[in-house]
Amino acid sequence: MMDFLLQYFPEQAGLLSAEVDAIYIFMLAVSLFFTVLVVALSVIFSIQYRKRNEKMPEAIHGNLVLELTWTGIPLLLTLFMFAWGTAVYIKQVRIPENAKEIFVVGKQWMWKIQHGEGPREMNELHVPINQPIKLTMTSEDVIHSFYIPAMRMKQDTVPGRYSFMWFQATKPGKYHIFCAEYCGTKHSGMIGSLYAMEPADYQKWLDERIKNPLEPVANQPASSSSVESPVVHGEKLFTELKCITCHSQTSGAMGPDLAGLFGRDVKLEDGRTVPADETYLRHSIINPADGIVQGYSALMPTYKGQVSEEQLLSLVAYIKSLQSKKN
Amino acid sequence: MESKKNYLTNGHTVGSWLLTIDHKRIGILYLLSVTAFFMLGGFFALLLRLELLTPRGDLFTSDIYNRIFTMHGVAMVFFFMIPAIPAAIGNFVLPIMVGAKDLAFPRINLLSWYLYIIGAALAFVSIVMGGVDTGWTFYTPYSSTYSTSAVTSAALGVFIAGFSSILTGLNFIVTVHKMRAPGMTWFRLPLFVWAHYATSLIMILGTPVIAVTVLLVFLERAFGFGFFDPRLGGDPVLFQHLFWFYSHPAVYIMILPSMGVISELVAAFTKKRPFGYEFIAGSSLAIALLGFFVWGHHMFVSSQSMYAGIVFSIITFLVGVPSAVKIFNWLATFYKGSITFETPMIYVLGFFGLFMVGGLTGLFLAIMAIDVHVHDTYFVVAHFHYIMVGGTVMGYLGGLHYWWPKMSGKMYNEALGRIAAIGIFLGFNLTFFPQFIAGYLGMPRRYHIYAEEFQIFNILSTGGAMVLGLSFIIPIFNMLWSLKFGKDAPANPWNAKGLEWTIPSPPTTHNFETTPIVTEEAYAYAPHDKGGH
Amino acid sequence: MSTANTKKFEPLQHHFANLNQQYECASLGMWLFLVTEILFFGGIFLAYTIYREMYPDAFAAGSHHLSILLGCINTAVLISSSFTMVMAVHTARLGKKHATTWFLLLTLILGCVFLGIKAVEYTEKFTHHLVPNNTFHFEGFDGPGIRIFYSIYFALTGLHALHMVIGAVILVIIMIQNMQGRFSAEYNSPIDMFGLYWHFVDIVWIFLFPLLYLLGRHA
Amino acid sequence: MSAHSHDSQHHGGIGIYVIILTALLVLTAVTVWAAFIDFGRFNTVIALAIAFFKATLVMLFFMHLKGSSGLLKLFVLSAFAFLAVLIGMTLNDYATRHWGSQLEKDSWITRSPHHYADAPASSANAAQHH
Repeated sequence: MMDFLLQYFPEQAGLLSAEVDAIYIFMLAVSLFFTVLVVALSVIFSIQYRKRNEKMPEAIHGNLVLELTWTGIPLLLTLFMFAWGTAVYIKQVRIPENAKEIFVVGKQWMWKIQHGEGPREMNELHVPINQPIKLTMTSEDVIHSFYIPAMRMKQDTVPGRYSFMWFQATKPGKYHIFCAEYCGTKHSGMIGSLYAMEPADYQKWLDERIKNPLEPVANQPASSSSVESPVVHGEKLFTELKCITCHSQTSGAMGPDLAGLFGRDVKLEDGRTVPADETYLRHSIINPADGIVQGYSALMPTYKGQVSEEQLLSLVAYIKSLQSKKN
Repeated sequence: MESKKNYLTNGHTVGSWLLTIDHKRIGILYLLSVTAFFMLGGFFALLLRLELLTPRGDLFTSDIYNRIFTMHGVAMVFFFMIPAIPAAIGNFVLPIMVGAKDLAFPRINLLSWYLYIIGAALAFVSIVMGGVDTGWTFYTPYSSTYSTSAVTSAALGVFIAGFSSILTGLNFIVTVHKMRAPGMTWFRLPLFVWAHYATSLIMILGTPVIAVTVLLVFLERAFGFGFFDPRLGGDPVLFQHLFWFYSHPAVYIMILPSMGVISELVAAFTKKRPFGYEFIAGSSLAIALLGFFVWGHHMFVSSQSMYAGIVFSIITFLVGVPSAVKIFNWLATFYKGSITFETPMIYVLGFFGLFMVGGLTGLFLAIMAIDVHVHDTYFVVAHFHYIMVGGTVMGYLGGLHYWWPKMSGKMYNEALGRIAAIGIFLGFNLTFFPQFIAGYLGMPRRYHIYAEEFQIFNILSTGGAMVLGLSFIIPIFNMLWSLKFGKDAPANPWNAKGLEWTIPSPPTTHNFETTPIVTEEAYAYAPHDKGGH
Repeated sequence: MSTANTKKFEPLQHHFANLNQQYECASLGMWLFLVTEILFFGGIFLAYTIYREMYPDAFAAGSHHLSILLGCINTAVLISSSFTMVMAVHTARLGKKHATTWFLLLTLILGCVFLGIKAVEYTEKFTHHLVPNNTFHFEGFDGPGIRIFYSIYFALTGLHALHMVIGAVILVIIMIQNMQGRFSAEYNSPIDMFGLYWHFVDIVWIFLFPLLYLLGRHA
Repeated sequence: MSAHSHDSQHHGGIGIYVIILTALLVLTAVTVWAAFIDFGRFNTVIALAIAFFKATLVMLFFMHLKGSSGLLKLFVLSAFAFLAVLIGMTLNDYATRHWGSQLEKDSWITRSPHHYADAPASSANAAQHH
C-alpha cells in the first residue's frame, strides 16, 4: 500500500521530506474518512427518507449535544493538525548553525548561484548529501520563489532583502528546481536541477570547477571572472570602493568598526536598536542614511546602482567574515 | 390574478429595463451580465486546458498564455464569483423573503449595477489592449513596475467593480435591519438571508481595502509613487498583506451565499426545518468575522515571519470548524425527512461531495509544513476550484433552478436539469482531482511549459474540462428553452415555505398586495407546528 | 411648499412605511458608507504605520518640510466648518430655511478656504520638485524613505482633498434644493446625511494633521 | 419633530455645539504644543490619543451618535476594530521578522534540535570557510 502511494509523491530526497509526507498521509486518511462519512450518510438518508407520501415530516429543531460533539471533535482534530504541522514547520524554518552557505540570486527567468568556495552556476546547484545547506537568496527584479519539490521546501526571493532557506539532501540524484512565484513571461522557463552528490564526488566536482571555471557569465563585470570566493572578492571590492578609508578599524575612523558587527544588535542614531543581520548590512550599503549608527554623522554616500546583487553578496560575506578573523 | 401586470410585463421599453429601480429587474440585469462573464471566463479556461495538454507550449506563446490565465482569473473572481449569487439571485429574492416591497435604496441598487458594468467595460478595454499578464493577484513589483500589459485599466476596472459590491452589501444590511415585515423576527428569517447578511458584512468591511490597494498600485504605476517598489524603498510584502486582507474574506463572499442557497434547498426538498437553525445562522456570522484574521496563510513562504505564520495558521483552523458544523447540520436535516430529487437537490448532493473535498484540502494548506511544499502548485489550484466551482457554482446553479419558476414564471425541463447537474459533477471531478496529485508532485501553477512527468494528469484534466464545459452550456439552454416552451409555473411549484412562495410567479412589481404579517416560525413544514418562537 | 416648476416633491418614497423608517434607513446606510470610508483610508494609514517604523528619520525630515502654520489653520478651518455644518442641520430640523441656507453657505466658504490653502501647499511642493515621481528631489536627506513619505503624504491628502471637492459639489446641490424649499422640519434627511459625510471628512483630517505635520518636531 | 424620534431628547440647542467647537480647537492647540516637547516614543501615543478623543467628540455630538441606536455605535466600533486587526496583525508580522535573525541564538524555541547533532560534522573543507 505504501509504495503504491509513494509513486504519487515526489522523491523523498530531503531530511524533512518524510516528515512532511507523514503529515500528508495522515491528512489524506482524515479527509477520506470524513468525505466517505458525509457522502455515505447523505446517500443512506436520501434512500431511507425519500418521499413516500404527502405526510409532512416531524420538525426536529436541534440537539445541543450533537452540535457540541461535531464542533468539539473537528476543533480537537484541527488543533492536533496545527501542533504537528507547526512542529515540522519550525524544523523547516530553523537553520542549523553548521549549514554550508550558498548564495542564490533570482533574476528574471534564471537562477544565478554561487558557492561559498567561489564557483558560480546558472540554473544548477551541486550539493553534498547528508549536510545542511543554507541558501541566502535575493532577487534582482521581481519576486521569485526557489522551490525544490524533492526537498519539500520553497522560499520566496524578495527583491530588496535577503530570505533564507535550508535543506539537507539524503539521497544522491538529480532533482527539479522550479520558480514557484509568478514572475513574468518565461516564469515557466525559470527552472533548473539540483545535483545531490556523495561528499567525495562533490569535492571532486568543486576542485575541478575551481581549477578551470566556466567562462564568465555574460553580464558579469570582468573583475569577477576569476573564481574567487565571495569573501575574497568582497575584500577586493571593500578596498576598490574605498570603504576601507572610513571603516579602517583604527580609532577615530569616520565609519563604525565592522569587525564582529554581524549578529550583534546595533544602536542607531534615531534611538532604534536593530539586529545587524544580512538585510541590515545590505541596506546600510545601499541606503546608509536610514541606519546611521549612534555617535556617527551621516557622511556615507549611497552605493545604490554602483554595486550589483552579486557584489553586494560578496561585500556582506566579507563583512560577516571579519567577525571570524577577529576572535 | 394573471391579468395584473407582473414585473416582467410592467414596461417593455429599453428604458424601463435600463433605468429600472425594481430589485427584481436589477436582479435579472445582473443575471445576464454575470452569465456573460461566466462564459467569457469559461472560454479562457478551455483555452488554458487545451494549451496544457502538452508539456511544450505549442498552442500559444508564453506571453499570451500568461494573459489568458490572468483574464480567466479576473473575469471569474471579480466579475462572476463575487456578484453572482448576492447580486443576481440575492437582489431578486432577498427583499421578498424579508417581506419588503423593495431594497432600502433602489436607486443605489441600480447605481451598483452600472458601476459593475463600467468596471466590466474597463476590464474589457484591458482585454482589447492585449490583456493583463500579472495574474489576478496583481503582485507587485511585477504589476506596478515590470509588467508592460494593460494593468492600469484592469486595476481601475477592479477598483470600480469593488464599489458595486460595497453598495450591494450596504443595501442588504439596511434592508435586513430596517425593512422586515411585521412579525419577521431575526430567528424567523430564512437562512438564505442570514448568509447574505454575513456576506454583506464582509463586503462592507473588506472591499474598501482592495479598492485602496488597487488605487496605490495605480498611483505607483502611473506617477511613480514608491509604495511597493523595492528600488524606491517600498516593501512588496506589504502589498500582499493589503491584498489578502480583502481577498481571503472575498472567498467567503463567494461561498457564504452558496451556503445560504444550500440551506434553502435542503429545507425545501426534505420538507423539514433545517436541523440546528441557530447554529447554521451563527456559523455564517462566525465564518464572516473570523475570515478577517486568517489572510496570512497565503503568505507562509513569502518571507513573512515565522511567528506571524503560526498565528495565522491556528486561526485558519478555527475558521474551518463552522463550515464543518454547517455540513453536519445539513446532513442531520436529511434525517427523517421526506426527500424529493428535483434538479436543485442533485446540485445539493453534488455540493456535499465537492465542498467536503474542498474544505478538507483547505486544512492541508493551513498546515504550514505542507503549505511550504504545495504553495503555488496545482494542489492549491485544485483546492480553490473545489470550493469555487464545487461550492459556489453548484450552489448558484441549484439556486437558479430553484427560483427560476419565480423569476420567469416558467418551469425548466427537469430531465435536462438533472443531466446537466450530473454532467457537471463528473466533469468537474475528472478535471480537478488529477490536479491534486500533480500539485503534490510539485507541478507549479501558472506554468505554460511543464515537466513531462505531469502530462498524464493534465491530459485527464483537459478531458474533464471538455465535459465540464459542455455540461455548463446545458443549463443556459434549459433556461432559454423554458422561456418559450416551459409550462407556466404555479406560485409554489416546490410546495416550499417562505414568503417568496406566497406571491404569484412572476411576482408583481410591488411584490405584496398588502404587507405580509409573519406568524409562524421559519420552515414550518411540520403540520402542528403553528406556534413559532 | 411653493415649488413652482418641479412637480410637487413627495419626500416619502413608495417602499417605505413612514418617514421615520426612511430616515432610519438613510442614517444606517450613511453610517455603513462611512464604515467603508474608514477602512478605505485605513489601508493607507497601514502603509504610513509600516513605513514610519522602517524610515523614522526620513519621515521626520519630510514632516519638517511641511509648514505647521498652514496645517494648523487648515485644521481650525475644517473644525469650524464642521461646526457650521452641525448648526445648519440644527436649524434645518427647526425648519428655519434661511438660517440653514446661511450656515450651509458658511460651510461651503470654509471648505473652499481649506481647499485654497491645500492648493497653496501643493503648488509649493510642485515647484520644489517634491512630487514623488521621477523628478523628485529633496535636499538634506538622501534615503529612499523621504520619497515614500511624500508618496503617502500626497496619497492621503490627495484623497482627502478629493473627498472635500465631492463634498463641496454636493453641498452646492443641497443648498439650491434648500432654497427651493424642498426641506422642512419633517423632511431634512439629505442635509443630515451630508452633515455626517462632512464630519467624517473632518475626522480624517483630525488624524492626518498630527500624523503628517507634527512628526519629530521635538528633535 | 416627531419624525426623528431618536434625537428629540438632546435638543440642547446651540450651547453643546459651541462647547464642542471650543474643545476641538483647544485640543488642536494641545496637540501642536505636545508635538514640540520630547516625550520619546510617547509623542505618537499622545498625538493619537488626542486625535481619537477629538474624533469621538465629533462623532458623539456633531454626528449625533450619542442619542442614536446601539446598532450605529456597533458598526462604527467594528470599523475601527477591523482596521485595528489589519494594522495589528500586519505589525505582528513586521515586528517579529527580526526575531528570525536571532534564530541562531539558543532560546527555548530555537534550541538546536538534537537530531542534527548526529549529522556528520560538516566535511573538512566546508568547515574552514566559516
